[in-house]
Amino acid sequence: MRKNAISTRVLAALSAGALVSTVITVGATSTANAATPKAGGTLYFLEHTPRLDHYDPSRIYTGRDLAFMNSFHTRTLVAYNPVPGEKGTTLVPDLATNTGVPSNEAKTWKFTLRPGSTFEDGKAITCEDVKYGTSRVFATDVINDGPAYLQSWLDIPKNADGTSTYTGPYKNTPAGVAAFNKAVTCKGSTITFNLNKSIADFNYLATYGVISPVQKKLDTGDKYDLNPQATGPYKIVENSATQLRLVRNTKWKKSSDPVRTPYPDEVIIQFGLDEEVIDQIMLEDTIPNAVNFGGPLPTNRDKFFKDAKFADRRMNNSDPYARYLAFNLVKMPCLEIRQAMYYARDAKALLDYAGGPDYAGSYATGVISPLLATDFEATKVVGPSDYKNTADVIDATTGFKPSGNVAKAQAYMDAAKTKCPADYKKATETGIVIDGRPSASDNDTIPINVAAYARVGIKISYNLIKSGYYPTVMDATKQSDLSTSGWGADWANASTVIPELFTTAGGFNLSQNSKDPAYKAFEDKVNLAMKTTDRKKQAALWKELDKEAMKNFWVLPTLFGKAQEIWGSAVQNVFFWVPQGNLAYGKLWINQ
Amino acid sequence: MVSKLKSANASAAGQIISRSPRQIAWRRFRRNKVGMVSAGISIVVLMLSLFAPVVCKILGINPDELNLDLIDSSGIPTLPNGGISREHPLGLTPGIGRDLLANLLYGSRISFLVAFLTTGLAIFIGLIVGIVGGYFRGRIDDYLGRFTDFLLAFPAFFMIVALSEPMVARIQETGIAQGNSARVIFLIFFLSFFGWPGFSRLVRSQVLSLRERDFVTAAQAMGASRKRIIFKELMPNLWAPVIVVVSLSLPGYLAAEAVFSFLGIGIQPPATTWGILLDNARRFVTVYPNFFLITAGSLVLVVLAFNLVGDALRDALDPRSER
Amino acid sequence: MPRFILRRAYFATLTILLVSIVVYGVFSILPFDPAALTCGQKCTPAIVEANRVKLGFDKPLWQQYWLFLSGIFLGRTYGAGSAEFTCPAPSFGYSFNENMCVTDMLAEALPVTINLAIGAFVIWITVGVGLGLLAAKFRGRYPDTISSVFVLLGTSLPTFVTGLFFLIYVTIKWKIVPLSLEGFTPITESPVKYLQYFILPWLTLAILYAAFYTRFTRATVLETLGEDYIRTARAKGLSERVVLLKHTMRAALAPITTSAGLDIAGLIGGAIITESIFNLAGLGRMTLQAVYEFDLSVVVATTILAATVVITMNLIVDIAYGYLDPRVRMK
Amino acid sequence: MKNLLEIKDLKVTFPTDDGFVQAVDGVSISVAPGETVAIVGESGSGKTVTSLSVIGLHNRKVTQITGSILVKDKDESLDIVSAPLDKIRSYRGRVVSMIFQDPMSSLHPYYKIGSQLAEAYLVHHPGKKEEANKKALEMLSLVGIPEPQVRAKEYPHQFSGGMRQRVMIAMALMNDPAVLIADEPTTALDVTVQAQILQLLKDLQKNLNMGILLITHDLGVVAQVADRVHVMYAGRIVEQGNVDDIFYSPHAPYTLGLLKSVPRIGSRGSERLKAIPGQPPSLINLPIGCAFAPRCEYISLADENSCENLRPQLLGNSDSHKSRCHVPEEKRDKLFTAEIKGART
Repeated sequence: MRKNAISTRVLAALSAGALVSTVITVGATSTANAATPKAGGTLYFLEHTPRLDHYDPSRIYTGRDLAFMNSFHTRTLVAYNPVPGEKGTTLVPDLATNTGVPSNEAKTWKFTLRPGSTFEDGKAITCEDVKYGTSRVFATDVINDGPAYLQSWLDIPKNADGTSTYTGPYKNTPAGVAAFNKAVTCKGSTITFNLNKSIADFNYLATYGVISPVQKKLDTGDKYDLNPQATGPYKIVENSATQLRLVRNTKWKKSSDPVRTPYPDEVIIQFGLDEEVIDQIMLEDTIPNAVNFGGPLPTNRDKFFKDAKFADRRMNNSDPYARYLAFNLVKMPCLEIRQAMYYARDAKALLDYAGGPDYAGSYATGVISPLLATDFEATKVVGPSDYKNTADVIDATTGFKPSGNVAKAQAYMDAAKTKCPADYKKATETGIVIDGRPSASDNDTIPINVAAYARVGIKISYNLIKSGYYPTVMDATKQSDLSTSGWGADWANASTVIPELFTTAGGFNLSQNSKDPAYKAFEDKVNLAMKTTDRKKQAALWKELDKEAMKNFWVLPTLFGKAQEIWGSAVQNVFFWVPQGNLAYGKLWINQ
Repeated sequence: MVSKLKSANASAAGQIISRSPRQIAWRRFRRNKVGMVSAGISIVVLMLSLFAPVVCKILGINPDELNLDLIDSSGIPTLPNGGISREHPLGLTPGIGRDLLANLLYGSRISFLVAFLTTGLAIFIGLIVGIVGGYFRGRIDDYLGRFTDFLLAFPAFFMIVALSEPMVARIQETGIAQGNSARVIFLIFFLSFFGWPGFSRLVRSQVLSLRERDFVTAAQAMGASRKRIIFKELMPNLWAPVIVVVSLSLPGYLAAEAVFSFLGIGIQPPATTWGILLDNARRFVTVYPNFFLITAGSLVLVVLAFNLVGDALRDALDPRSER
Repeated sequence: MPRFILRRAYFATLTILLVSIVVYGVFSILPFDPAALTCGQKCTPAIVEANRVKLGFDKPLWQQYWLFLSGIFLGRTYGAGSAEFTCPAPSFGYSFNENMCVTDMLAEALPVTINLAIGAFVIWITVGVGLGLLAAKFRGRYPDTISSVFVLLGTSLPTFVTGLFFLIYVTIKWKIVPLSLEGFTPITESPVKYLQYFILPWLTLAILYAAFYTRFTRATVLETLGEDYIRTARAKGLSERVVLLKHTMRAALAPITTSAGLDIAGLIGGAIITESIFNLAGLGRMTLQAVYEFDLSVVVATTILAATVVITMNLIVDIAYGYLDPRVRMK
Repeated sequence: MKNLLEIKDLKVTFPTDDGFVQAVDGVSISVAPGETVAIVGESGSGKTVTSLSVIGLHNRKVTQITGSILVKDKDESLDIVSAPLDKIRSYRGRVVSMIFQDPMSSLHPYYKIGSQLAEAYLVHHPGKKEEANKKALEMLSLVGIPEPQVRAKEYPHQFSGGMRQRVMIAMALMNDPAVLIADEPTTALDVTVQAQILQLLKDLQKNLNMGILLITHDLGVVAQVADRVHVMYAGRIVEQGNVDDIFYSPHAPYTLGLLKSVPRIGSRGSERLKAIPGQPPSLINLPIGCAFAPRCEYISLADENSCENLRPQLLGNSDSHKSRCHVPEEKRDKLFTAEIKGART
């Protein structure tokens, strides 16, 4: 899954989250009513940001964008079943006729393509197209931002610096091409992926566009992002600064696609609207056939959720993200200070500010979200022992108190004073710097934190980074003492969480924990878990690792979040698509 | 009318009343009721801002105190009228419940600081360049004129928006200042950098016409030094136009600070400025219009007052523009 | 006259060139590494390096500038191998955030901004000059008072306040002007949609500028009314209407035109707030977005474009002034 | 009514920051056909205000004006003081024309000379465009502008100062007015050009039998063209008479002072010009007595304290020659005439 792109409003869902869980629909209302779906009409999505990050299937990585594009435009080898509830987490064949056949201890995966599927220009989709699509992500200078699993898993030799010897279809060496041709092979309509290790859940990656067909002769590299060839029921006819307009792809045939049921005639995302304006449109139902793509503003939540009028037009879900602040261990080596910072924090004030348990979620107990039901267990190291408990009392096991366990924090500070005086001095005199993104709603939390930490004599200040937040904080030299962050699983396995966040091989290690005394043992255990094919045993290991990371305070866990959805009165059949962590957009229809 | 005329005639018979231009201007200004009221408001606001800590102490309000218990889950103060009460004369800010009046007072300090320093710096550079160009003329004036024209060709607002992030980072990197100090420096520096050419044009044209006036010619004929001519003859005669421009550009810079904060490229929280408050207010405009009205109203009031003072000063100092 | 124009045009071109050098230079010495900023998830030094080559930042600064400049006339090729593509002349660069040639982005944004600027201009010049004239004619009486209230409010209300008010109340709450969701529609296609799209942004801008022009016109007209030749006109027995609308306006036309020209030019790049609030896909919004995302090529291109428009407008205004003022014309 | 213009007891008052200014106080002047009447005085003496009132161009909003200004147009006559503005307008440029001090700024810089002239005709003869253009060319050549066809298409800035004043005169005469008010018509011009313009005015007057009201501070000009002279000081006429009376036997100390302060060609090098001591008074708080008293050298000749306390009346032995002074006329006559002679020899 992906970093949490914090837009000015909710944490915009970044990433596909595959989350197997039953916890999801906390108070969610669904209008999965019995009425027969009607075709026709225009479905609007009202959005604040100026565009989606990417449209190129090889480059999409954020949950909402994936859910959207995969619902309408881009077909992948396998897909999540777009039905409500837990059933939605099951993989179903999409472009392939099966959900992948592993062999050789899951080091080899085979998919057979379904006949009759075409691109929007009518060309039949062949195995070579999928292979070509797969090759593109290796051209990291052109095709960036997508999930990087293929580069590390496909059986292609690596350079000394860890990059692949194959550099994609645009510019390459014969040796690299040969290696890629060996790793991905086509035989008739069957495509075979040869991996360098056992990946039991490789087929989950096949729900991503990184394994999807692209026609070589139509590949315009960077520019392909603007108008990629549709394989689903809709194609892009306009992609401008104000809207993305999708109309029916006449070459798409229902018979070749068991997953999608295209109801509206057109689908339009309207970009760049003021958030307040979007909410007002929703409140007034000005455009009944519109969905608020980003969710309501915090200020307007009560208007939607405390008014029975909106009962059929709202949804309040747990979102797939665990939010945390990553300690930069290079700059914050003193465990006691990190502990003090955890306990001194006024989590209650922050949660209340964010909307309280009703809207904002519950106190995090680790980095594995409860939505990852298989791998989740309250760590009982941090947070409440029962993760749903939001009462402001001291937890007997962990010592956590939502409004801050000042005494405990002070004790840690006192310990730090003697144990690591330099760090103590820094915390109390120079001040600790926290990386964050400037956003209207988050700005207000700064005074809350400043006040909370002052209770134990810790001084904090903020380094607000407007552009290029993640690239900046991922650069160890530019990262401050703490970095605000969030993470959700890429699919229903903590293998896309723990290794990503806490090992040097991971793509999102903001903790810089490789020098920590506890690191070596931790890494060994991660490697063991990765090899473990018994899902139950593996889950037990992930739970332990989550606990261990918390014990070491490599991060300061904050929230398991919630998200709200709002839509117009004519939008029907709205339900939460569990694995994508968003609505099943493709199932919406307009009641005209 | 007639009787008034008579009495005027009867009194002070035969005395020639002579007044210095300054006195005349002051008389004219004093008679402008709107100008006087505005000047009063401006001075009061400036004083309140300058002595914000004292004022807050007297009123018993604290800009940093959070009243999270008075805020509901949507961020709106739970008390009626946004919490306006004796403890909080203008109510609370939404979100975290800080005292609005205290925040307006403290926030105005940065806003005024930016506005005043920018105006001061821009005037300073404008005066130097304008006087040098207007007084020495010739090639120097040519070059300076070209340079001012060149700067005026830049889309200033655009450039400041575009340069904000990278330049602030640059300032921080050089270690001159960190955080908001760096942002304040950036704003003041760049606003005045793009602001002085306007002033310099005005000063230059004034100097050019003053130069030809008899008293300057006379001073030159008497062999007065350049320094003397510039400081004793030219400068005193520049103050009138300068004061007018200053009073009219101050509110402009005050509003500019708000605009940049509104766009998210100005001062950053937890500091408070009027721009930050307004940006905040914008988010709550439909649910908590009080906050928006009070904050926007304060900005409009101050800008209005400053503008009116500027207008009144111009009318008082420029006899041609009688009202 | 033609010599004068040529000379001015020559200097204008020179200034534009200089502006482009300065803008390019300023944005290129910044402490950010655009190559790193556009780097994806697994950001290795190799990828940063590849990005650098892709963006052209591996070359010395003067060479980058030269490539930029020559791109305007010759077009420019990006990428390598089979992913190579060309932004045809005039190329102002390529945005790797938007995956578009900057020229195409400009071509999309400019019509919106120009329509915004011109529509607002028509309103503000009509209202501003009209009110200014009224105020001058009825100086000290109630039309003057009303207009000065308008001037004060107009100049003191920030655009984001008026803009938000219009959007939230006029469109959404009161539904007076329907919300325009379809984006920019040329007037030739649908005048109604065109109006729906632009009317409130126009008003937002026009209120501010009309206030300035009311004040400006009033001052200019009053100043002109004090001129000797106006006395002459009256001495001829001309009616006040002719004196005001013919003799006075003719003289006030030159400064108003000058100022209007420069203000329109300023709007081409400066309507950032209005465009942001009303979600108009114009140049200002595009630039602000590019600033947020640090899309250097877009920022550089729009800044230079905005400067070019200002400089060109200056030139046009100078020439127009020559036609408006016979005293200048003859020189 | 024999006279073309009769100003009777004109009083003009307007407010300033410091109080009301009595700019003109009880002025009576008449102009007959073919006659040139001059008003002489320092700046601020009220002569320009008087002349502007005649054409109704004083600031109507703030000025209070009493008395009467009768202007004769063929059979009817109009009181400018009380007439409605529309009516006054129909007289402007047709019955009463005016030329101003500064020809540089008195012509509209943006319109062609020809059209500015034609406009003056068209105002009073609507629709007669061709006639207007013809008349414009005619008048241009009448005032001595060479190649009128060419010059009519030019702009004011292409003309020299003298030429512009000729244009102004031409414009003023477009409708053959009965009275021409010339407000310092030559002040802004070179001496040689000045002479030409004055000659032109004289010639035109002869041809058209106009009455001219000449406003000037320049006694030389007065001597050259005026038939009768009114000397103004502090808003009042202090002396009036034939040009000879004024120049050779001035009766008011102020007139004498003026005359003595004018340099003469041929005067001896050792002779010093005698400026009038002191400053003109502020018009806001005029002395109760003689306005000139503070500067007057001859107070001692008058009755004790009368100059300070009593306002002198405009009196004279003859109807044509009157003056305001408390010093008995006999005393003045001799003394002043002698002084004038002394100053001139």
